[in-house]
Amino acid sequence: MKYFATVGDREFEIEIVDSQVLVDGEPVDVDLQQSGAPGLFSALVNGDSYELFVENQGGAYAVTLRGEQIHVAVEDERSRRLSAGRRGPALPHGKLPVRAPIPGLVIKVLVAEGDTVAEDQPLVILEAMKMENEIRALRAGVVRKVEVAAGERVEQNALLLILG
Amino acid sequence: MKYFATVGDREFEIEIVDSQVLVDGEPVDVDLQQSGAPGLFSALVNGDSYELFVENQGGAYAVTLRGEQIHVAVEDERSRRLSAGRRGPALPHGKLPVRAPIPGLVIKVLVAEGDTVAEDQPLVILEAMKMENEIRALRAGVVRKVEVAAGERVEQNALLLILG
Amino acid sequence: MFKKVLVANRGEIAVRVLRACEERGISTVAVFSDPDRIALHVRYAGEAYHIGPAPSQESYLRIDKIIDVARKAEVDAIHPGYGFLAENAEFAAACRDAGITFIGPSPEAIEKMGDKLTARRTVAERGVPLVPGTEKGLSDSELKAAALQIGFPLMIKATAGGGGKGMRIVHEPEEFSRALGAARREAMGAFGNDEVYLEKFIPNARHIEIQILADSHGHTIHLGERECSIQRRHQKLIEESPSVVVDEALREEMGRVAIAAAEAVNYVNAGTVEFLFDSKENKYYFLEMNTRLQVEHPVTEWVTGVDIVKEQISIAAGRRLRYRQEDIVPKGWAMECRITAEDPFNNFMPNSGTVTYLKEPTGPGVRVESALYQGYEVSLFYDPMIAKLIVWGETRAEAILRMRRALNEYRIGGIKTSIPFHQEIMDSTEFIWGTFDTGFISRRQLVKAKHISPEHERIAAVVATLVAHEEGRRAVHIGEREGVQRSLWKQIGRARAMGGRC
Amino acid sequence: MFKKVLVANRGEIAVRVLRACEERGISTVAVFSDPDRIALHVRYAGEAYHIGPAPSQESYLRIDKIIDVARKAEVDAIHPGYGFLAENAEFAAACRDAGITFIGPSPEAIEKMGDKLTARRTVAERGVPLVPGTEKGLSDSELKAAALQIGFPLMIKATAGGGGKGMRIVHEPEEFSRALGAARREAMGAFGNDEVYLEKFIPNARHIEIQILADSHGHTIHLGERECSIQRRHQKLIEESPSVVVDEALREEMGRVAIAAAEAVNYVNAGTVEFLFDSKENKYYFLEMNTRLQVEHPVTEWVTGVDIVKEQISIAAGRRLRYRQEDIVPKGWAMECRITAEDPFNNFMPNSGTVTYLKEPTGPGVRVESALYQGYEVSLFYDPMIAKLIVWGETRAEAILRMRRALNEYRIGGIKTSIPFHQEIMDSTEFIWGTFDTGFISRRQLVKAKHISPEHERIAAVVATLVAHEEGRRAVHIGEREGVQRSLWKQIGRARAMGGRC
Repeated sequence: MKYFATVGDREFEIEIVDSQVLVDGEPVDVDLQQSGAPGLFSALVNGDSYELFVENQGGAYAVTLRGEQIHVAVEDERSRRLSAGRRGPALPHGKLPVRAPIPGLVIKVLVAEGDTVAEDQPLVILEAMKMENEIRALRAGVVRKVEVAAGERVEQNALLLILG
Repeated sequence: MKYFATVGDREFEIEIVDSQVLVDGEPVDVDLQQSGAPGLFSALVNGDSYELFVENQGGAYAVTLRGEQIHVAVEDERSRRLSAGRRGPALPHGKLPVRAPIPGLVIKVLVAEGDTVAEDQPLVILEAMKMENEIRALRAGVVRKVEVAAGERVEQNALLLILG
Repeated sequence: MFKKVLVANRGEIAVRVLRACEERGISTVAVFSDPDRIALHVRYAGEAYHIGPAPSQESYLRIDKIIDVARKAEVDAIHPGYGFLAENAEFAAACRDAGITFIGPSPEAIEKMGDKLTARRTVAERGVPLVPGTEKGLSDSELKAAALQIGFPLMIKATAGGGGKGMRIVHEPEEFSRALGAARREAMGAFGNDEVYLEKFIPNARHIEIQILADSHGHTIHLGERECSIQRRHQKLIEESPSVVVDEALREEMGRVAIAAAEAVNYVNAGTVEFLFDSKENKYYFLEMNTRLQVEHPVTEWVTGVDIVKEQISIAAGRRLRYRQEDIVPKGWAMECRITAEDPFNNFMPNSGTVTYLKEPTGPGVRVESALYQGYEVSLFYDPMIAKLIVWGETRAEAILRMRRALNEYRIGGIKTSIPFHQEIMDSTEFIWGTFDTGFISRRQLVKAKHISPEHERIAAVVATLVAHEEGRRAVHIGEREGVQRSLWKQIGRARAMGGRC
Repeated sequence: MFKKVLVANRGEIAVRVLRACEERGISTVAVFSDPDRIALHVRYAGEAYHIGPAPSQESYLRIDKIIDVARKAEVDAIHPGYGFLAENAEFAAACRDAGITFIGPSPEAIEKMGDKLTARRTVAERGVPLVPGTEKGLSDSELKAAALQIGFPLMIKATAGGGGKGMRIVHEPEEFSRALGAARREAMGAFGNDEVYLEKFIPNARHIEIQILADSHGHTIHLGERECSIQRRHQKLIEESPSVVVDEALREEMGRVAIAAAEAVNYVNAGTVEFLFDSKENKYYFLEMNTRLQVEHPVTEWVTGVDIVKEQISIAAGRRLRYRQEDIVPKGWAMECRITAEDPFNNFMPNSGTVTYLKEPTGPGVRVESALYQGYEVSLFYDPMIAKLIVWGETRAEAILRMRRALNEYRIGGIKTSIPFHQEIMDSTEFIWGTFDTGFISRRQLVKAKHISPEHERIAAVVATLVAHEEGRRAVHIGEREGVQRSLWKQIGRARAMGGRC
């Protein structure tokens, strides 16, 4: 089976056939073993040893190894073909809902509908447990809709606004 | 529901009715909570706090609290009535298979069929990993059958002999 | 000695105090709020009692409920830990009234040191150097005159303030009037009180504090300094003892000054005198005195060999200090990282969740103070600090290398923590050289920019794909689920890996 | 300094050495047998290579395979840990031949100290006191004459012996001839060699050993003593440093003697000189020298502050010792319990199984050296020692109290361990008073007889019944299984427990 794994702006084509792993066409010796706890793995790759922590964060995997956290989006060939038929790679285009990571009080909404925002630009200031937290844009885009106003209390995961 | 819990030679009659626990007819305040791991519990009993480790060892429970390990056999009313119909309390009477706790080599069988043995009396000497281990009688009884002989290799859990 | 002690706290510090009691053969009582029913401090204690719902105001800050439990459980003494009621004079007084020993200083000492301006005045009489500044309650024109005397840069601070609100740094005399007006308005808005005072601003200052111990027989000693300059938004993140900028002579001098500050309020208990340290001028100024155990006490414990919590208990029981000043000979270097449930990749956003996997570092020179366990639920009701990692080394270099090693070993699954942030600090040359100050963190780039090796990206991609592949298969053959435990990809590349290089 | 080191071992000691390498910035290579594929030492190392099936003879003892991996992975040095190939002169020589540094002494030193009689003769020349005894190879009549000279009680020991076989204690001259015959027959049966020698038997002897460090520049120092008298079947179970029977003067003297013993074989590396200590006569006798790292090295590390493994690496790299003898000033008291996968309630039967839950103790003064993890499978192929628990206290009393506390906190689910045994020892007055000797364990009652409080029996009965009740319900309503996670009995007695006392 063929997969496409995306890390930042790098893409790897990974094929798994029986007991063989090919990365961009090259065979890789990899021995991956679960290590006694869910999400914890031991990998031997050409003799190099890694302990990895893998968490499925819905759509992408957060992989922690040797103190580094790396986000990997994995798509298989079939869903790649389907999404290509629509509008090119599935990520990071399309609508992006911005949600409250913690329950709190909206102190200020820093953007308005129609604003163009850059990656990492603050969008909303949320007060939680006496601390002010900036909710920032995960990527550049246009503010399609603002769902909250200053003074409003929001639950965890409440929709704050939609980037398009 | 009514249960009989046996610890050594003490027996407790324990009744669980809705949200009430009665021990020998007396109500006990007990708040028992699983604590994040299978078998690990937190109990508050009239304000006293205990962390307990409970392992079902098939028939009896091994309960570890504050450094003590206590074996509890639990029987419900129904099975008590059934076993009473046969021959009194199920434990520790009846046939008792003595098994090899580890794989090894039988060095010596110290008893013969028909022998009467006392509790804790050595029955078989088993060599494993270069150490000689005495397999002792869990309780007094008569040796009904001897299944192994000196010089024999046995697997873990292999039947060594039967006490009756 | 006490027979039974109640610990009026939660989290790692409650466990720390319970351990000290157990090691002294003292029975223990814990209190807990709703979400803390299976917390480690509850399971650790001999007795545990519920005191209310999650919000601290309705549980861990409820003096009446805690005194009530203490009475019913018939304890001799209460240890407050840090935070919550630890510096609450009313609580100390309530203990006294109930005939229960408060393991801490007198209500009077707490009060005197609790009010910053009173504290300044009190210690100044003993010759403790203060940051040049004004009293409170001055008019605008009086403040202006004082500002010229103090010199610039200076700080305008709200008397009722805290957390940086109503605070202004003024660099030039021309800016002063406008900044004063703004600070007064902000203070009025935030605290309903527009009173302000002035303080000289010391750029590139370091935070150095002295640990003291004082018994009820008039003996006070110090246990040397701690360096706590690695802070973010006035929250300490990394602490160490000793400090690279304090030599033997300065330690002796600052120690003497700290003892004088404590004696100014007839202090009894463990306490910490905090100083602002101007490393350019090699001058130190009294900041405040914390009349309680500090979060960072373990670094001092490790270099001095003194168990500060046991000593607190001893002192409260009326015993004499077991040490004279000359017995305190620090050895080696200790360092602490505060592990918080915050996402360093996302502006330190506090996060909640359940700890799905936990493996704490151990081995030589490593100590963990933690309230975590597998299944622990991080609650947003309480402080995001969930654990402390402390290491000791013969030298500062060894301590840093050991901290890196221990951080690498730390596995906390299910929640985001500050561990990657600490790893970055341990790798930074500024930290390694020891040339930092309290502005260190705010000047640094976002952790996001961290360089990830291309080889690690490739490995992560392969592993994530293998996991996705297996998850896909499991979704199809649900019946196989039980059997796939730990040898998921035993075949894949196994023969090759073994045959390959050896 | 080395760039890459291979650790030719498994378990806790492999992890210990890997940590030391990581803290020195040295890359690491692990080797593993089939069952150790996901062992901690494999996951911890930078590289890991398979060297064979479970039996040590086919993996961890295969010199050829290990040298092969070392060559392919291009390591500069090999650390052997303890056990396996650590005292194998052939292995040390094979490393030398392959141009790889063996982190240990020379093959010659290993050989000289490996043969007990050669070792005795070599150190005796340097004035090291020996247990009075004979050479090997004497005739019956020569032995009889020697026996009368040595005096009774004495021991007859097989030259080829080990593990107590062919060993006889003789109390009276009249018994001698008969015992000699029996010992010779037993030795012939067990080893095919009936050669025996005599040694004075010292009743109530203690086992005291001196840790030494020797560099390749001719400097040898000692790090004080360890007391290892708590043994079962000649296996050490509990070790401490210092020893209650060694004072400053005796430490100095035994240290000097140990250094002389090491210098007798031009020793380079960490090493341990073991003595039999007759506390009645206050005399010590050379037993043997271990030419490697000891299991119990951490207790010495903690009281002296010296990282012995890092020092071994340094010495092997040709560096000078960083310490002079006068720099070694022991502080406080350290103690170690060896945690084994043996059932103390069942005659220390070794047991296998999977670790279902693990929570190691931590907090002040606690160090754990362990290869355990949740999911670890205890294999009967290897030594049953699975972890070491080490504590430090200001005094011996504090160390014991802390050890009790730490043992109480230790949770290992799924397998039986020696923890309850250690708890009993820590509670025994003989141990607390320090009046024990190497016969301590064999004289003790079975752990089985331990008193269990009636109240705890009642609580265990209630909890087991509630668990059985819930299991019964689950067996019926299988569909509910997912939801019953942690609040199984939230209702039962909850309202009462809360309303009851507070």
